[in-house]
Amino acid sequence: MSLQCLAKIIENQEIAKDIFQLILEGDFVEKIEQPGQFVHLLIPSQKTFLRRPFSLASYHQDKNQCTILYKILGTGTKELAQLKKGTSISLLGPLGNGFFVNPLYEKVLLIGGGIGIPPLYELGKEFQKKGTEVTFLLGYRNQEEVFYQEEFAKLGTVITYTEDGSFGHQGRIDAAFPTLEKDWNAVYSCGPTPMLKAVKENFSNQYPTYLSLEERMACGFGVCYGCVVAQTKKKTPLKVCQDGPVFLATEVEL
Amino acid sequence: MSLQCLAKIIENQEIAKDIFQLILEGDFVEKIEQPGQFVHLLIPSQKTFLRRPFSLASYHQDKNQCTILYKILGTGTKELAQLKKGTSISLLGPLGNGFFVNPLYEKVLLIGGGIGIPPLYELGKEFQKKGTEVTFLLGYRNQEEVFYQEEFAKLGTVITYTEDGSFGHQGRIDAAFPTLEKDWNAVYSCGPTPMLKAVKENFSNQYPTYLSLEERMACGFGVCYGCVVAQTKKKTPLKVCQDGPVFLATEVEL
Amino acid sequence: MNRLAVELPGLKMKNPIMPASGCFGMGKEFGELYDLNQLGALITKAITLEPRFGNPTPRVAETPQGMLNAIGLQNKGLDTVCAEELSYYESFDVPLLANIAGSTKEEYEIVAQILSKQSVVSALELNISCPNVKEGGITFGTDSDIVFDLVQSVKKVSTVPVYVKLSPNVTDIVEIAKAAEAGGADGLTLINTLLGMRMNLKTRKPLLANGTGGLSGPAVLPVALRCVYQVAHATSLPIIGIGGISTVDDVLEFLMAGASAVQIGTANFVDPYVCPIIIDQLETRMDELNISSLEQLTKEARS
Amino acid sequence: MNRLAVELPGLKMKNPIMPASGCFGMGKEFGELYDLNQLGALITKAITLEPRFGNPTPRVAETPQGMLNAIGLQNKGLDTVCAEELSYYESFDVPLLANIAGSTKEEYEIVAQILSKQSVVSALELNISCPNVKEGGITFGTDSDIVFDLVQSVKKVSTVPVYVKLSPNVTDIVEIAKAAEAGGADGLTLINTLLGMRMNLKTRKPLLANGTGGLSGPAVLPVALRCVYQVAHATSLPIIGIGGISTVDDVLEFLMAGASAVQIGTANFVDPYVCPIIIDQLETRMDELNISSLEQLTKEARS
Ligand SMILES: Cc1cc2nc3c(=O)[nH]c(=O)nc-3n(C[C@H](O)[C@H](O)[C@H](O)COP(=O)(O)OP(=O)(O)OC[C@H]3O[C@@H](n4cnc5c(N)ncnc54)[C@H](O)[C@@H]3O)c2cc1C
Ligand SMILES: Cc1cc2nc3c(=O)[nH]c(=O)nc-3n(C[C@H](O)[C@H](O)[C@H](O)COP(=O)(O)OP(=O)(O)OC[C@H]3O[C@@H](n4cnc5c(N)ncnc54)[C@H](O)[C@@H]3O)c2cc1C
Ligand SMILES: Cc1cc2nc3c(=O)[nH]c(=O)nc-3n(C[C@H](O)[C@H](O)[C@H](O)COP(=O)(O)O)c2cc1C
Ligand SMILES: Cc1cc2nc3c(=O)[nH]c(=O)nc-3n(C[C@H](O)[C@H](O)[C@H](O)COP(=O)(O)O)c2cc1C
Ligand code: FES
Ligand code: FES
Repeated sequence: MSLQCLAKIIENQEIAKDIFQLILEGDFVEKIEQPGQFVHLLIPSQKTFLRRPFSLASYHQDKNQCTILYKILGTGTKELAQLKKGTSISLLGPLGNGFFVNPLYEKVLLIGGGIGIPPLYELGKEFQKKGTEVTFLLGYRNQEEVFYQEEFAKLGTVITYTEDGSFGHQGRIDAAFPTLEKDWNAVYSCGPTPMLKAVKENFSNQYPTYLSLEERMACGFGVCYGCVVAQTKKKTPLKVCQDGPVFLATEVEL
Repeated sequence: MSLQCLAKIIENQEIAKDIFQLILEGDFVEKIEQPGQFVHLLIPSQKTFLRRPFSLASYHQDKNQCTILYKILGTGTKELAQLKKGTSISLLGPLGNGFFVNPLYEKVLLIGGGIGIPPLYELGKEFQKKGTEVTFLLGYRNQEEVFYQEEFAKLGTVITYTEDGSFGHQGRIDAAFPTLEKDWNAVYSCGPTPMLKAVKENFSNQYPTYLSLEERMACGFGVCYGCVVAQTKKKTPLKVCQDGPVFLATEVEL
Repeated sequence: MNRLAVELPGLKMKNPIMPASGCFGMGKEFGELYDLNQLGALITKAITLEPRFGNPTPRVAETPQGMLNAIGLQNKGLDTVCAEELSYYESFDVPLLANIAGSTKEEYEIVAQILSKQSVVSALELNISCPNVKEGGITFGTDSDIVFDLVQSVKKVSTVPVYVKLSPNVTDIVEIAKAAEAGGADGLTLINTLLGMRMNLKTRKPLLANGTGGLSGPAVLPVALRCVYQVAHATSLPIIGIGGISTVDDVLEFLMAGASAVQIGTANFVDPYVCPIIIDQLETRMDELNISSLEQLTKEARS
Repeated sequence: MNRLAVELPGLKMKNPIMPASGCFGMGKEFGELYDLNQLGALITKAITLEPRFGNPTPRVAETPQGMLNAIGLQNKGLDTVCAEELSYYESFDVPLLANIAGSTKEEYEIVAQILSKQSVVSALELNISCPNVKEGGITFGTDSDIVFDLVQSVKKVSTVPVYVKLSPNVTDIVEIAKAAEAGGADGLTLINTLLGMRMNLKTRKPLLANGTGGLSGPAVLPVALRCVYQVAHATSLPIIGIGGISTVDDVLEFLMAGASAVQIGTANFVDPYVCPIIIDQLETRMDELNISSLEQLTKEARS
């Protein structure tokens, strides 16, 4: 089966300020193996050239559909937001290695920041299916950018921070760390690099800690060597798109 | 009023093999002054960059609409043919100096070849309105590419040639020259350069002969100096987009 | 205070946007589309001593996000330009850069001397980088000794500031820039076009009658930015950045790379209103990016 | 007779299409997408004597119809490549070009000597044009004396044909090509990337961690075609054309400019199937354009 296909846009709607929910349909959905994998979209615009990577926020293999949540940040996402329902878009994927959902785990902590939050949704769903108790620690810039609160609430405990305090607790996510329980089987995180650094520092010597990294990508499938991250104590770098995007925190240098 | 606008596509349909009729609507139509003027279209595609020039085949100033007939020749015209009715396209124009419709003329000859034929349609209409007797000498490659025969027939006498003889007379247009009447007030022509050369040679020392020229264009309004043609006995070239595209045959060197 | 204003030798500009030589004709066509007083400065098409016909057609070709041109310096020649064309610019309260070219040093000198005496001319721009003429043009711009000598000679006869427009078709643009600086240039314009070609699939020959042509448009933007950055960090001359600009963000990238002002060329063919549109958008975009003033931005970039 | 077949020194290709070094990894990822036996030839990512980490990230950036990269020759080093990676290519019945780089002449010599002894290697491609490393790389490729000396030295120790991959970042590519020819090169690959830059509007610094990067993709196609055309008319070496190819028409333009075969790089990132797709389209397009054979097309172009 080809890694490349045309995916049909079922929905493409703003759900919070500059944050869109994109539902795509296609046979590629069958091939998704783990939450945390991503797809590489070719946005049909004169203003872009390379593909753009987006994590899967959720997928329904019975319906051949998956959901992506994206934020308008630059040219490509701005153009993506213009695409109408019913049109098709070239998709490469699913790509990368996602989160391993260990069925033995009883209690896990999922930490997400900003537009790093989406992949934690499917991860939470998968853990819920296994009967694992899930706590979400989510950080947003402000109330306007808050999304998916109700959806997360259905999956477990949700602790929310906003930088300006306009929703939930006020502060950055690491303010919550001292207040959390201490009996996690594992910690999972996705978000901006400073946040991932804080997560690594705080949790990785106590719990298996998994981080989903972001890097600027060209190919998305391991052939351009554009998206590397240094390995702890090893000389060869790892490729975020192919070896990751999810890594054990102790394995990579941020 | 701006020279640039969004024109709405009212129709974009194949009318002969690879030949499309494009109807555009917009306020620019008001500003059209003469048959033989052209518009410069920005085709919204990743595969093109510059605008593409197309002659006006007809216009209806009461309806704010004009018609362009184009042939698929390369990337841009292929992409243009994809555009759906209802969408809008960036248009620069009307541009250039077209054919002067002298109301004193009683009998004129209009010679067109291939995709140079379209501007002669409006020219014929304008002459008909003035009561001038019009004869069209039209050359096509073959029957498949023949278009607008009925429309032309309503305006005057039509003599048609195809290169392979599959429609009308067989041969190139110049085969007809010796057979034509000799009492024209003026001759008008648009088509491939070899044809224009033959027209110039045969008619320009007997009748005022007007030629509409084609050149590869960048700007379309006289600022890049890309589309020039040499002037007879003068050193400064003329710009096809701004001084033309219609010139007196004796004025330019082909 | 005008946050958009920038001042360069001879060019007191209310904003950093001016058109590029050869992409703006002699101004008139654009003057019919919008008020040229909105622009930071105006510019002429290249002026040579004698009238030039230019190259045979096809002179232009399309490329991915760019175009090739081989106009070949078509212009009416110094005398006719002075007699017939310069007066048009007098109706605008905007500085004028006169772009000049030649086949010999002497030709540059004569043209520079006469043009710098015209009251409407605020500064000269030496085009030593045209890739489309057999003599002079780019050959002047690729040898640092010739650049030094030419600039020095032109400076001697010019009574207005002299900008030197450099070619990117060189192994080391910094070396050429330093030669121009040593020769006394008051500023640098970079870049002119990259040397390129397209083939005609039907004839199997080069598409342009001239064979090669100059590549411009968004495609060349990263090369132009690199040249500006390298030169901004190796000389202290003010730089007019040019090459592929078509958006307000492109303009800001050039200033962040060290340019003091910019020129916009090919983008005018796609959207003739691109210059006033960008000028209009500048302040809002500066606010979004916390940029207080454009002169300040350049200063930071070069510090 | 196979109308698509082309034969170059050491490379008997069933069609003129091969991937470009650095845009195809070490082949495996593409081998999972399609049968690599369809290709005219295979190629390795640059191999250096010692393992290289490459540059810090960001290493890639987008540009209009192009991209910048500053990978910096990341690879596992000669020994590991020979021990672990070359065997993969043995399963294909297609010639292999090994792309090699180094910081010193001696490094190039050792790598060339050892790689040319590997039975799977059909020919070497000397990368003397990488703009993204501090030592060696492009500095080797911009001075004709160094090129001559390096090529001569590598030729002495190589037992397979040697292609020299040239940089377009030079004043006169013909001079460099002639130096490679004089040094004994069996063929030329042109072009490597153009030196470019993008700025990050938020940090106001260069976007790539390395500052500058190499520009590739459709944007550079006209520059690449011009280089191929110039060199094809000034040397008699076979040329592998590269730079911005993404369609079957692009391939034909390169052959019409004088190339004998082509490499496809950046286009693989947009469409990983681009090589087999183009191979598939070649014959139909040749018919439409009345091209009897590709070798004939190149021959005509260079006569
Ligand atoms: C594995 C992975 C998963 C991602 N998942 C999501 C997601 O679920 N939702 C979401 O909104 N965003 C996600 N991103 C980030 C998203 O790819 C960028 O926001 C997007 O590419 C920006 O494109 P742009 O054209 O709008 O921005 P521009 O700045 O105009 O893009 C220019 C170039 O920079 C690259 N780029 C810019 N910002 C980033 C970034 N933060 N990370 C990587 N490349 C960048 C673009 O891909 C493009 O090549 C993910 C990134 C990666 C690597
Ligand atoms: C004043 C004028 C009026 C025209 N009127 C018509 C018309 O009514 N109907 C019609 O079908 N065609 C007309 N043409 C020709 C039409 O502009 C070209 O066929 C069209 O630009 C080809 O674009 P493309 O992208 O399909 O071809 P490509 O070959 O892919 O185009 C590449 C480039 O070459 C230019 N180009 C290619 N062929 C020509 C050509 N013959 N003339 C000018 N530029 C060319 C294109 O504009 C473009 O810049 C006219 C041309 C001019 C100058
Ligand atoms: C059609 C055309 C004509 C040009 N003529 C001149 C000229 O006369 N003098 C000059 O210095 N540069 C000339 N140039 C180069 C431009 O001024 C500019 O340096 C180049 O196009 C890059 O900028 P851009 O990408 O914004 O077009 C010309 C460019 C084009 C496209
Ligand atoms: C990500 C990337 C990595 C590259 N690595 C190499 C390399 O290792 N060796 C080399 O000779 N060229 C390398 N190149 C240059 C390409 O082989 C090619 O010369 C250039 O990209 C132009 O071709 P294109 O436009 O088809 O990509 C690299 C290019 C890219 C984009
Ligand atoms: S994006 Fe190309 S290797 Fe990861
Ligand atoms: S197309 Fe620019 S002057 Fe005619």
